[in-house]
Amino acid sequence: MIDILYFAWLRERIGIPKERWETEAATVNDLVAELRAREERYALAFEDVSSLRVALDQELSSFDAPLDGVREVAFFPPMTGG
Amino acid sequence: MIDILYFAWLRERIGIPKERWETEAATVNDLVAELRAREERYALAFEDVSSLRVALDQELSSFDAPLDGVREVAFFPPMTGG
Amino acid sequence: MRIVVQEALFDPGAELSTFSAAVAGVGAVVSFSGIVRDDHGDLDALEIEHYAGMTERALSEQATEAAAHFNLADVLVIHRHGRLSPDEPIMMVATAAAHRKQAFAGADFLMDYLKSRAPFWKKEVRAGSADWVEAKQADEDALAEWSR
Amino acid sequence: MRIVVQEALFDPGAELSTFSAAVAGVGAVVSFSGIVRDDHGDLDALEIEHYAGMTERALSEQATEAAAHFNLADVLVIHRHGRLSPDEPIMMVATAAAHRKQAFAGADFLMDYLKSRAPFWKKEVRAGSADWVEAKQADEDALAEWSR
Repeated sequence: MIDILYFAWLRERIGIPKERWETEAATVNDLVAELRAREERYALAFEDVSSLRVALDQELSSFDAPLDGVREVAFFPPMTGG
Repeated sequence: MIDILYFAWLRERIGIPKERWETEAATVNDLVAELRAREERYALAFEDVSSLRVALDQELSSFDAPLDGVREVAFFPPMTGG
Repeated sequence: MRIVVQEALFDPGAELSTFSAAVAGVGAVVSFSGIVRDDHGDLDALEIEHYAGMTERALSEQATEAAAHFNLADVLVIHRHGRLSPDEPIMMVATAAAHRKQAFAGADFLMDYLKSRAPFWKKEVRAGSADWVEAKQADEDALAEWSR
Repeated sequence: MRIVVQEALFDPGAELSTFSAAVAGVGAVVSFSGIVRDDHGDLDALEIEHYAGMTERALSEQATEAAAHFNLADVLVIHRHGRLSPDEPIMMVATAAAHRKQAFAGADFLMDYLKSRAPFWKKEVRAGSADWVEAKQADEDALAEWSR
């Protein structure tokens, strides 16, 4: 089981800020494929992953990173701080 | 008649901050030659003009600049503000 | 080093005084503060969302790295989240170093980092609309400049 | 634009607050403040001489030029002269602009100008010695960078 977090417009499109998800996905890309297959709103939200960023256990990472031992995956659009 | 001002170590070497001086010098270099010829302390102070800066009527200038109409000449070492 | 993520309003001048007093004798202090802009006079609020678990740790790591890289004696980062009004301060960065170029570069770099890598997202709320601010390519480019 | 040449002590934080309040809504504010350093623990005072007739006018001209070149909404320059003690602020520069890179560049440039072209001279007073600070080639080089 992993925690999946969503921020900004991704959170709004999916409709929830956080969920627990049972997965055997080997990489972030595999996880995204699983999520896309779940429901229309996920398919739409993850339509273009090049416009998204991912953090694994609160460290910025990449979509081809492995999920071994990861407990928290966060998806979000490019940051706009400062 | 022009006013000549000296700052920092140049003022200390010459011993006065300001003086009036009657001159027909055409350029700053000519004026420096006149001053050097006056007294030992001037000769020493103006020994190496490459280590000095000059302002004409309170604008940074150069040693080959003409003195036409100039009323105030200031000599000083490189600035160390900030 | 002080890293603060808060909803509350803060006073950049007062923060600069506190920061400067703590680094007395260091020589050069640079500060940056960002203010909520209302370019068209129609902004009701700026809403800032952040990734609570990640924000402070990510900022601390980056400030520590910047301190080592630019020889900074101290670093301050304050970033707000929640609902902000026009003209309010959003965030500030302050750096202290022996030499001014280091203090400038450290603050400039931390701002580039904050713009593109710190987990904050801004939404502009106007009468009848609420729009997520889009990331700017110029901010990505600015950050990339530091690794050239 | 505010250009101040004074003997009196000032508080960079309080000055930043005043400056920021006057430019509310501009977006980005950068400040630099310089402090009297006492690297070897033996400095009694820093004496700053200046060319009274020229200083404020030269600073105003340069601040005006920087404001035009870097698109600055406002500029503050405060520079002290007279006898200063270790840890006291010497001077500060603040810039306000719509975009952060402009505010940073404007403040950085004004500092390079102040170091090499504003008519101030520093003397370090220690027990038994008083030495004029020598101009640094690095400061000349930094200023030259802006005309590349």
